[in-house]
Amino acid sequence: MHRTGELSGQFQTLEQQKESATLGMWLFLSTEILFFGGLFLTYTINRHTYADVFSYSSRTIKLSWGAINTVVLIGSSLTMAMSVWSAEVGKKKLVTFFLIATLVLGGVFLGIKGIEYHDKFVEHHVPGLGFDMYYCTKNPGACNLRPEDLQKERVELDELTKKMGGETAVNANSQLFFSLYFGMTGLHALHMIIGAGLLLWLIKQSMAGRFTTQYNTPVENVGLYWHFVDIVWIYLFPLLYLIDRH
Amino acid sequence: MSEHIVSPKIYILIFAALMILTITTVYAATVDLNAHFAGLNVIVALLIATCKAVLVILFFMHAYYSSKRTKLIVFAGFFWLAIMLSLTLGDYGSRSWDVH
Amino acid sequence: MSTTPPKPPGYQLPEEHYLNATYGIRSWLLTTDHKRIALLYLASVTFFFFIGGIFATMIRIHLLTPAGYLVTPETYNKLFTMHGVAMIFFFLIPSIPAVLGNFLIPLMIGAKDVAFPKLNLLSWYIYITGGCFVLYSFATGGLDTGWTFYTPLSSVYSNSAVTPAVIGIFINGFSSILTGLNFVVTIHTMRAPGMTWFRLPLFVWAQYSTSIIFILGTPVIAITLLLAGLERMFHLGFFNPALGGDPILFQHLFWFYSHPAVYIMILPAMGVISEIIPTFARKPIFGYTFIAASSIAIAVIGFFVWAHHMFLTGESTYAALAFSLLSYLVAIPSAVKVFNWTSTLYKGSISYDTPMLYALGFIGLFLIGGLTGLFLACLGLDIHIHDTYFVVAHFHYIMVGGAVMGYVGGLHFWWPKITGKLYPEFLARLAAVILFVGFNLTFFPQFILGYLGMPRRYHNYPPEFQVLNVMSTAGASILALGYLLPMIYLTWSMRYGKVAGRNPWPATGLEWTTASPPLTENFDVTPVVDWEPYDYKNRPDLGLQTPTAPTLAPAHGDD
Amino acid sequence: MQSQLPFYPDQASNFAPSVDSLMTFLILVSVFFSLAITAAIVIFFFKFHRKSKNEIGVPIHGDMRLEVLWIVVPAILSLAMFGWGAAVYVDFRHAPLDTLDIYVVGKQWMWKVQQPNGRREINELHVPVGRDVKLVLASEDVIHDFFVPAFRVKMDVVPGHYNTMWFRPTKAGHYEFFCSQYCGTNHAVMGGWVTVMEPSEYAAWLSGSTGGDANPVTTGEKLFAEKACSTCHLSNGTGRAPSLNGVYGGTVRLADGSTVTADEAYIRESILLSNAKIVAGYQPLMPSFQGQLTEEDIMSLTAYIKSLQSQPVPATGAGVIAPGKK
Ligand code: HEA
Ligand code: HEA
Ligand code: HEC
Ligand code: CUA
Ligand SMILES: [Cu+2]
Repeated sequence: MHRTGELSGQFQTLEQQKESATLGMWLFLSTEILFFGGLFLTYTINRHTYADVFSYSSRTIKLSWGAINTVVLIGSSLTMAMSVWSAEVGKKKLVTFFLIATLVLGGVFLGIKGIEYHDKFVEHHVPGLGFDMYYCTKNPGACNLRPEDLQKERVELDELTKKMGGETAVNANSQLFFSLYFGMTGLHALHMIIGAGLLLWLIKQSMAGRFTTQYNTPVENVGLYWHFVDIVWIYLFPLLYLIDRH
Repeated sequence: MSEHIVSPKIYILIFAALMILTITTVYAATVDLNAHFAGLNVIVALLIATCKAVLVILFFMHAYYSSKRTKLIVFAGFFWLAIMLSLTLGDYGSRSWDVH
Repeated sequence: MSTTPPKPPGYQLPEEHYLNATYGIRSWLLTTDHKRIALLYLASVTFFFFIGGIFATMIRIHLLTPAGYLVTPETYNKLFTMHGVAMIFFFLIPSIPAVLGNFLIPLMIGAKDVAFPKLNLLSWYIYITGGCFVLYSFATGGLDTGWTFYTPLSSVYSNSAVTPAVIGIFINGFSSILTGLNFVVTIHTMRAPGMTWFRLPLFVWAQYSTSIIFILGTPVIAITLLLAGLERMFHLGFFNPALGGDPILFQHLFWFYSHPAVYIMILPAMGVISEIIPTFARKPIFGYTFIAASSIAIAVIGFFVWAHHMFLTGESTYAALAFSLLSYLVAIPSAVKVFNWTSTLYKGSISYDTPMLYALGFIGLFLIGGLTGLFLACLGLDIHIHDTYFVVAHFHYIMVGGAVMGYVGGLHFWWPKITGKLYPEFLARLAAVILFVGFNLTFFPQFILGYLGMPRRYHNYPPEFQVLNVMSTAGASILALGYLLPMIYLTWSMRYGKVAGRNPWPATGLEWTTASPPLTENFDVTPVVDWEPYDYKNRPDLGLQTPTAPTLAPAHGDD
Repeated sequence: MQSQLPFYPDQASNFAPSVDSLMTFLILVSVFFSLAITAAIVIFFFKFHRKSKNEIGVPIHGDMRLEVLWIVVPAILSLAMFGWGAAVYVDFRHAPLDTLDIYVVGKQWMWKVQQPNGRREINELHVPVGRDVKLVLASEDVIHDFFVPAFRVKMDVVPGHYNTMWFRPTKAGHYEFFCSQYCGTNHAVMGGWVTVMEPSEYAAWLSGSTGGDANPVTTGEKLFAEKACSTCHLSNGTGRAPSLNGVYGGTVRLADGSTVTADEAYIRESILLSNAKIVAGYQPLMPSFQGQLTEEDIMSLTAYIKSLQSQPVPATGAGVIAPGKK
């Protein structure tokens, strides 16, 4: 296909330039796999060692938010893919529309994540900030838990405490879970924020009508990145939210 | 690189599949599969996640239509991850095995 | 036959070249020219080598007497830690890739620049930022964890400035990743017409393999040190057993990168040697495909052996067996290289030029370093020699005797290309010999010390080890002199050296067909390659005699 | 402390000769390759030295047969090194059953040693000649490493985890041991001396001053009652928990179908992380004792559980004297 756009000095042809950009993006994503990989390994081993505490801690996160966010994020992947398609077939208006849709969905995701973080903050489940798994059961008024949830938490927590031989052990090990939870979702959120920045940049160019059938590599590459971030979440969701819901 | 334009139909189909898989995984988590086979819950959850990831990579990211080189890079990324996970977990898993 | 018409060796500098194209500090700090970026790196890695070298000198002086007479134990621990960190992360890992690789890859494949010049400059800035954090850590309290940062010592017990150091290394990792990414893309997409994969210089193959490790290994150390840093800052417990974490997991993650990283350090040096030897033997390299393939093999298999650093941590016996066997497997491609280099000398036309001295010295020292790697990979022996001076000797033989010799040899080899000037040949040969002698005197006694049982990272030691330690210190002072010389005469030659001309050796690579120093755009016209690598016979443009001896038939099966 | 062979330290344990012969083998292989390659380089260097300024070499591109040769020969030698080394290592990692067990705790920057009868030492270790000795290693803070060059043995001492190492001293004498894993400021002075004694002397030494030093087994027994272990673990096996008699050293079948060897590390894990490995046929009822026991408590409990064998470990030096078999 014939391409247009600005040719940087080091390249001979636009095809070469596009090929390089795409190859570079894929290589970058392979780096990212290993970057998250270290966290996944740490998670796996600790989850195996502290299975009970991890599944209890996991149940204190709200499944509904996680599930909604999964839908939102996959939805944003769809709109991202659609904007790539729009660029490829030269529908300039649609490109902008889908890019904005993606950005909005990304924003919703981050917003929900914010709510979840806030809940955890209120419940004193944030490592390093007065971490205490027993905070809610001891200060029922302080957490916005439904009474039946609180009751359930009490029962489960008591059982766990007995099993673990004391509150210290429960706190130490669930702090590990939440360190990993915040580490993994935090790093993921950071990637989303960077992605949102890239989207803004694309939207600006797209509004200026820069993306055509011959020139759309930036949309494509940001798309690759965005889908990758989606994949990370696809694994985070079952690992962090779905450990032991039965 | 030959370019292949993936039609919106396929995207929507994939999206639908992803949604179904999401619902399945949430549902599967609420069923006690471990009773049948230790660890089955995790295995199912990860299998579903992997299906989803594969769909995203192949279609949303066009890997299915891309050059061998691109496929190789994707493969390499996951292969290296597999090296890291499997050899490390192999150490942990075989600690209590007896020698002789 | 070359496309550049044979010119009479023009022994004058070109009117305009990359060094004098523009002037001023901004033209350097904002440059996107890969050659200038290479020089930025040259200056910065030399700086870190200097820092690391000063620490090394203090270590050796301190160890002159059993009680240690220079510094307190705390300071001694900081010295070897900062020595290791500066040398590994900020000198040796970036040295050949970022200096010679940056300078040469585009020239060798006939490109105008790397694929992403701005990213290339960004890599350097990231490196500098990381370096600043580490220097800040050195200056404010130092670092006393060992370069391996084992937890929980580093994350809980150490009182030194661990956090900035960890952040610095974390940041620096992205410099490696971006450099590796840039190289892979450049090698894939920017080759000149006719430059097929099997016409690539072996240096490029080596850089390609190194880049694989950069891309797939570095992110793991980044995340690992990030976790250790978070653990320290927020009292989390990933690797701290007191909070339920697992220190062995840290070691797995650390070595998953850091073992492959040793191949980041040696592969590029091997690439340099593969260029120097055919040039100064004036014949094609023996077994091109085998050398190229062994680089890739080392890069890949190198990822399967990391836990040979952990044989005695309590890792499972089965894992130890597997990792030991795999470590032997990775030794074989290295052996293949050594044998091929040696065979290249057979029926060559060998000269004594300085780069060749370094190359031959490299083979000998790498051989000893590599063979002693086999001792360490041997499970039964490692029980005794793990964490003794035997290990210290092993890795200095490979890293100083191998990688640094390769780097210095490469600097000499391409110095005429980089600066357009020749260095004083006699002084250079003298320095090479001094380095070789000083090196062996410094590090050979450490093998014996290790076997006798002297543990590493000791600020004092039982008196019976003194003789060997004194020998080592004596060697180190000769070694320091050996490094001082090139620093002086190379700097001197930039101004006063004889003009080199395009191809002083002469060598066969594309980089030698352009002016010395090259133009900003590298080549006046895009070169077209129609010769095989290291082919002296069919290169009349080099002005050498055609062989009188009957040519042997090309090898069975090889290329 | 002077050795006969200049480059070999004293040989004072069963492992020393094996490690030294292994060393000799590797040195021979290395010397062979070093000499062969150096000789080739030197000969080629002079023989094929450039005769005239413009001379070029003979273009030889390679030789498949040679390539195969120098892949196969090193591969075979590698396998030999691996196999031999593996044999020594497996032997080292797998302690014989009937050992004299000594508990060693490392902490910044000292070693605390407890003999089977409870006698304590600091930075000293007394062992009898000819007896298989097993050290159970624990750390209170960072990673250390117990290294006795004359025995050619070392093992990391990792917090949160038991490692064991064993050896059989073969020569009476006084040998230095070191901490060989960097552990902070005074790493270099965290060492001491191993005294290898004739069995009778050792027995005398052991019984010499038991005054005040509680026997780990009796301490463990007391803890077993105090921590209410005994309420579940009844010795006749009728309780909610398995009887611990004879557990140590045997093979335990777990609920997920796998089996483990009940060594010190397993016992430790059962106490601290009781739910990680569930014994087949039992419910995961046992509470975790994480964070409630000191390293020394755990060691005493372990010692006590180990003593619940058909023949209890002698509390005095009496039964210790029997020269080790194997
Ligand atoms: C550039 C750096 C570099 C390189 C290339 C290597 C290469 C090798 N290393 Fe080394 N190593 C280090 C740097 C390096 N190492 C460092 C820094 C440490 C210490 C880290 C720390 O703890 O601080 C270390 C530690 C180390 C250990 C851990 C020791 C311990 O702590 O107990 C081991 C164990 O297996 C090991 C093995 C090897 C092996 C088998 C190779 C092989 O790749 C070598 C292959 C080469 C050859 C074998 C030579 C050529 C062979 C022939 C010509 C023919 C003969 C061949 C055969 C018979 C097979 N190394
Ligand atoms: C690339 C890596 C590299 C390089 C090049 C070196 C170079 C040297 N190293 Fe280093 N070393 C390591 C990597 C390296 N080292 C690592 C990773 C460790 C382990 C750290 C740890 O345990 O955590 C280590 C540990 C280490 C120890 C062990 C410390 C211990 O365990 O207690 C010793 C002891 O002798 C030592 C010595 C030397 C010496 C004498 C040199 C010499 O080659 C240096 C010579 C260079 C110079 C001297 C500078 C240049 C010279 C001049 C500019 C001339 C003017 C200067 C003077 C006159 C002073 N090193
Ligand atoms: C509430 C009951 C209970 C208490 C109290 C208890 N245990 Fe247990 N213990 C069990 C049960 C049930 C098992 C078997 C299931 C399992 O492996 O967790 C077990 C298993 C073990 C095992 C593994 C035994 C084997 O056959 O492999 C050891 C060792 C052990 N306990 C030691 C102790 C010690 C030491 C204490 C006290 C500090 C203790 N237990 C306190 C119930 C208990
Ligand atoms: Cu304890 Cu080193
Ligand atoms: Cu290694």
